[in-house]
Amino acid sequence: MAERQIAFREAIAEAIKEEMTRDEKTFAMGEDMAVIGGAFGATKGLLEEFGEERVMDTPISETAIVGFALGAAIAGMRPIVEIMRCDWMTICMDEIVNQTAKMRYFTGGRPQIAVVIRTATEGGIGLGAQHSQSFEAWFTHVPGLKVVMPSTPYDAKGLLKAAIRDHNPVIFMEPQILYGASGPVPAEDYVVPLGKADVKREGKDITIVAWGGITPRVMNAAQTLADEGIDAEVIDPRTLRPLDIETIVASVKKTSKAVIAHEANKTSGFGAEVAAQIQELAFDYLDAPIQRVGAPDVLVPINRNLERIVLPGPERVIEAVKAIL
Amino acid sequence: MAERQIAFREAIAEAIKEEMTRDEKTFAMGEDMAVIGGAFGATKGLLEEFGEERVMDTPISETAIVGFALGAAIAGMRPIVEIMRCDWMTICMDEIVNQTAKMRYFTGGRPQIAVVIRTATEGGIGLGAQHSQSFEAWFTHVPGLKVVMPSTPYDAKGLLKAAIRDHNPVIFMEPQILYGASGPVPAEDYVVPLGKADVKREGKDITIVAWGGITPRVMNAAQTLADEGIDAEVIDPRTLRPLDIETIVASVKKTSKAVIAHEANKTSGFGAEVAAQIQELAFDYLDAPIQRVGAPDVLVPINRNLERIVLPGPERVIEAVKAIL
Amino acid sequence: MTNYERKGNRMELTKDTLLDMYRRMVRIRIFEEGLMKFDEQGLIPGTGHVSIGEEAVAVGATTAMGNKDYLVSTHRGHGHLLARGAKMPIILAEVLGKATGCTGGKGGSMHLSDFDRYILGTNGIVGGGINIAGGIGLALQMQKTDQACLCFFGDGASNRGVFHEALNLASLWKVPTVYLCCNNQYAMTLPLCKNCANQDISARAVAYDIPGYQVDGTDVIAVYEAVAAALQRAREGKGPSLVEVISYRLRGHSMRMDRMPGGSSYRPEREIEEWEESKNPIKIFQQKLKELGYMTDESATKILSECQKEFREAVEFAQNSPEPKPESIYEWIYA
Amino acid sequence: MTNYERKGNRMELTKDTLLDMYRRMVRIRIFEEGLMKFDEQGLIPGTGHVSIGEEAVAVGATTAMGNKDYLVSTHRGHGHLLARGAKMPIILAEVLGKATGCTGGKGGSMHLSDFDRYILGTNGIVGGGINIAGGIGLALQMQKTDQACLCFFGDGASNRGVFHEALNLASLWKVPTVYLCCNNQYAMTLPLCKNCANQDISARAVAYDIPGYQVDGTDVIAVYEAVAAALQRAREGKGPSLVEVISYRLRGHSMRMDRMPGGSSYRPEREIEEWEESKNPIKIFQQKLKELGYMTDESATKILSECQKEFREAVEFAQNSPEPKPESIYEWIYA
Ligand SMILES: Cc1ncc(C[n+]2csc(CCOP(=O)(O)OP(=O)(O)O)c2C)c(N)n1
Ligand SMILES: Cc1ncc(C[n+]2csc(CCOP(=O)(O)OP(=O)(O)O)c2C)c(N)n1
Ligand SMILES: [Mg+2]
Ligand SMILES: [Mg+2]
Repeated sequence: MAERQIAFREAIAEAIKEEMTRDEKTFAMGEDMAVIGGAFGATKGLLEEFGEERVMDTPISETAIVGFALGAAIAGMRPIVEIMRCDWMTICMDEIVNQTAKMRYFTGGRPQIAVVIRTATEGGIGLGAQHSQSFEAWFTHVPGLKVVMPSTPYDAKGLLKAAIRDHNPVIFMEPQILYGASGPVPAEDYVVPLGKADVKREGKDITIVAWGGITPRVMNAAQTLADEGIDAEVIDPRTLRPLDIETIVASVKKTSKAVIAHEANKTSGFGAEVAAQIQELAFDYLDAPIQRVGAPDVLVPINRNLERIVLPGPERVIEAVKAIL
Repeated sequence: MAERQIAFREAIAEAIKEEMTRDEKTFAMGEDMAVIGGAFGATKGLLEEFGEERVMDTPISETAIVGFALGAAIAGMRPIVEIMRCDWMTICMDEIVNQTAKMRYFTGGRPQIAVVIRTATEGGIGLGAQHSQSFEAWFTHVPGLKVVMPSTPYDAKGLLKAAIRDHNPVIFMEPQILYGASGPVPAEDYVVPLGKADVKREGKDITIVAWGGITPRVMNAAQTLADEGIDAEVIDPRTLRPLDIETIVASVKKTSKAVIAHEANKTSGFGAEVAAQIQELAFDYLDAPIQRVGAPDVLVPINRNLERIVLPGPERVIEAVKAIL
Repeated sequence: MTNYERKGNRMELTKDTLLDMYRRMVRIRIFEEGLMKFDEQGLIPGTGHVSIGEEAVAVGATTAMGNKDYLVSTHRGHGHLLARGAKMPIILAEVLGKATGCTGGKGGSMHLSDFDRYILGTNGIVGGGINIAGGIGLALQMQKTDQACLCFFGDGASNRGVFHEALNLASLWKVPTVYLCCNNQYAMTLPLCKNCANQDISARAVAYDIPGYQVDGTDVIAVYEAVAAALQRAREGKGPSLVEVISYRLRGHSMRMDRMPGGSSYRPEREIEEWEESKNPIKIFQQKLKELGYMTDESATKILSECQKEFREAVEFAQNSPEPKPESIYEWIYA
Repeated sequence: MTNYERKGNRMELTKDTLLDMYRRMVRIRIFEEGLMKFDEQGLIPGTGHVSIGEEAVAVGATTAMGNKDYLVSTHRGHGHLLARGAKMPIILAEVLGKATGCTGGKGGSMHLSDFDRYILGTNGIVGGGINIAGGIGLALQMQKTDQACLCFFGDGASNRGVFHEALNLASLWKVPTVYLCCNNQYAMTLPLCKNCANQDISARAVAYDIPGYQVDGTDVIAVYEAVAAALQRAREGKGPSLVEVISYRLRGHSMRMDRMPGGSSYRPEREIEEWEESKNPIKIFQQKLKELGYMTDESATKILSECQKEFREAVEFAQNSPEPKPESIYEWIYA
């Protein structure tokens, strides 16, 4: 029997639909996500299914979206909210970092702060420097948050369901470049637990850790490398906080070499944290310096050629691998 | 002749005063910084010196403080603004990251965006989880920004003067714990160039990289270690973006071991970036895994004992050093 | 622009209620005067913001609340919590950083709460509660309860963008949240005239198409009535209101600032004296109760000494409470 | 609440000026219709937001500006820039991502500027310019020039917190910035009634103690007059104003959304048709000019074909322009 194939955006919509059916304390709100189903079509059908009382378009008020979600969670609801793009998370960082992430602490551990903040992240579609950023590194710096970033429809659905069921605030980052990508997604209920990395490809020569939109490109790179006789193991942490460092370190102990690839700017990207942990925990196993692939420290241009130069592709990953093989 | 000693807060006030005298395009604004000279007394005397037209108290409108500064810079001014605490930078991240840091790019390189954003950072005075954070790692992730964090009155004055003269947006982070600390500061005009690390103590056995409020504590730790026969080199990068990695790497090549210490939460702190770069550039010289010292991934409690447990002190640095010696 | 309408069934304030209100005002005063003494001895970690002179706001407003209504406070919230019935020993323990405090001694004055009483609590971010209170209102609306939410904030907070975003959304969705602006005429050192372009904060209600009330904050009954009307409107599904209460803080911005040289130089001595003398809400209310024949000098003294006793007991509790355990730093970060 | 007062010395609009205004409206229309064709062919990287139907706002407002007044635009800004005199070839080259564009082909439609003309430009963050424009005003005030700043923003942007913070501060400090809200009744898919609790956006002026005007955005002269009055007030040192212009966008939110299935399902066809037919500002203005005897069918056609020619030349320039060089990615990050 052929596996069911659906697009990433459909996987998102399904996850929300299933969880909203499962628990009537959930509701969804955000800009333009009800009537037209979101700027990327990832919430299509929700309004029809659950009505205006549980699926709400909001004004352009990012602080209110997150702040109201937090308030609703305090009073017992389980909001799933959307900030249309990661770039605009800058607007509601206080609500996320100083309020939502800390509220359980400030109330002596009383309420569950079951808030999921979904956002489209990264670049690749020519929208330029205010519409192509990915701030996962920032969020991983914040105690109280969980940070999730899927790279396949399967993971997207399973992780989002887990995020919605989680009792903590979760930043759920959806690489915009992937919304149209299809992949196998079972029709049955399943969950991908938060905090578990996935070995996307087994290999013995080198470990490549990658997350977000670059992951499929890394899989291509691994294939190219395989054709040249280099057997790369590709690990997608999927959840960046908490990070499943055990799986990564186990792999590096096997391969003795590591490359980390993400699309965000390299400097102070989350790749730095992964590299720092690997060298700390597998120092004696490492044969070569850990390489990081990320966007150079520039802004993302709209010109498509330039954008392709800035956002790292498979060549950059292959280059990094070869630099230490 | 005894060197002149002044407090960190006085060094800040002097730097601003001198630069405002030097260039009439400069002006200062922020919450409570004019009439009473700032929540930490670091802008005392400015109002008296320059009057209400150049030293302005603002309402509690952090986005307006930064956004107005940016607009004023575009129209040719050189604002020095204050966000009272780093914790509240969360409120104006859009103005900083999406507007100020990118405006030169968006205008085809035309105006100088000579904006200095000063802020009190880190903890140590019992003010709790919304008044003790330090987000330098976030800012170092943002192309277009410079990030400065002095640890002595001398550096504070010299770096702030350099920051004010710089033609780019500078995030200037002042460790609140240090405002009262005194140190030698010449009366003559001087500047500490941005992007130059300072070797605060020479040594041959291990390199300790530290910045911000922990630096004096690291110097104490180095003294304790010296008493035990361990000769540590202490490097304060002072500017985190651009980072003077050359000085750090040269030291590590000499000592073969590195510890990085900062007060911010360890995970995804800027220590990760420094560690990732060191292992990349000095891999063959390293004898042991680079150790990072930072706050554990918890919130900063107000109880003073607990706060002391959370915020890393000299013992933690000594421990990290000994772990790899 | 003031738009104060006395709507709603004005609940009859019985003698007992009035006396209880008075007692609660005194309790807050005693508590905060006591705190300042602790601070002088260096026993308060960090800082705390006392509300001496603003007790009528806390008591008037909370008296109007229903049992299960939520309360969202500010950085200056001891009074809000105590007025609403939070236990003094627990609050004091927290402010002193003791394990028995409501936040295990980790939050202090700016992070107080009492979840059993639907008190979300204080917040170190000015304006931090304004959106949250809207969200609580939204939840209550969704849950189809008849609860409402009362949100305190200051004149300073009213110029944060969150005020605008929250009030617009709260009004659009008609959530049962009452916004109470405690306009004590200063935001830290900034006087109202340098703070709000339109110094009539209640006039901002126009922008959100909601009622705006302006009330004398030294008159506990006036505060009660305005908030009661607003809460009733909220419960009727008509949405939020903006209640502005004019008051004054008789002490400095914070205990920390009081310690700073020049920390109170931003306002005229005479202004403080004037308010202290003629607009002290406790004195005013005592006078009123005496006029009503509900209070004598003796009964006032009795209440005062009972409150003092309560405070002494709280002190005993807090001082005998253990320090938080080191491992408690890991608690409550994640569920 | 509308508070439209025709203050100021109404500048006499000569026949030449009126005809130039008309030409500028047509130029914008032609440019943006041309852009949509480019987009159909997949030649526009990312997206762009056309302002078809809103040309009277751009032209009326910019006509009121002085030579050295600053202009701060929005994501929907081609019209603002062209109306203000930015060179069409440069703008087109930028939107197409060519090296000759004003941002070297790196910014596109959402990051246009023309610094020589004091045009700060478009912005991808809704409301991103509102504070900036206040700061420009502040600088102008400090520099004691008689320049002013005109800031466009949308009905959607008016609910961002920055609107509140900026207008309060701008009013407090009386900076010479005019805030022009182009209320085209939708924010992406959100209709005004779900967007603004008080749908009269100009009424918000009360909150900041500044004048609020509400103007018909299909009437280019009305827009001109309101903005001229507001700019004059600004220049007189009396501070900012809030001008709300009621208009309508005849196309979808963005070229990108127009391509999405269901991307325009959020508003009734009939509504669009109605505006298209009876409220098309170019048609209305043409009619008016004919009534004044300033225009004939022939002269209208001539202007149209001149604008078309201008666009063709711009296309030629842009298409013959080189792609940006790879190393240009490093430019303009730091000074
Ligand atoms: C976002 C933010 N900005 C600044 C501060 C520092 N601060 C604490 S209280 C305060 C004044 C608040 O004024 P108001 O809202 O009027 O309350 P009041 O203190 O008068 O009760 C300021 C500026 C803060 N805590 N949060
Ligand atoms: C802060 C922010 N939130 C959301 C968006 C996505 N977005 C772009 S345009 C737009 C609608 C803007 O509406 P309005 O201000 O009325 O301008 P209009 O598009 O109608 O001209 C939205 C939601 C954005 N660019 N920035
Ligand atoms: Mg106040
Ligand atoms: Mg609009």
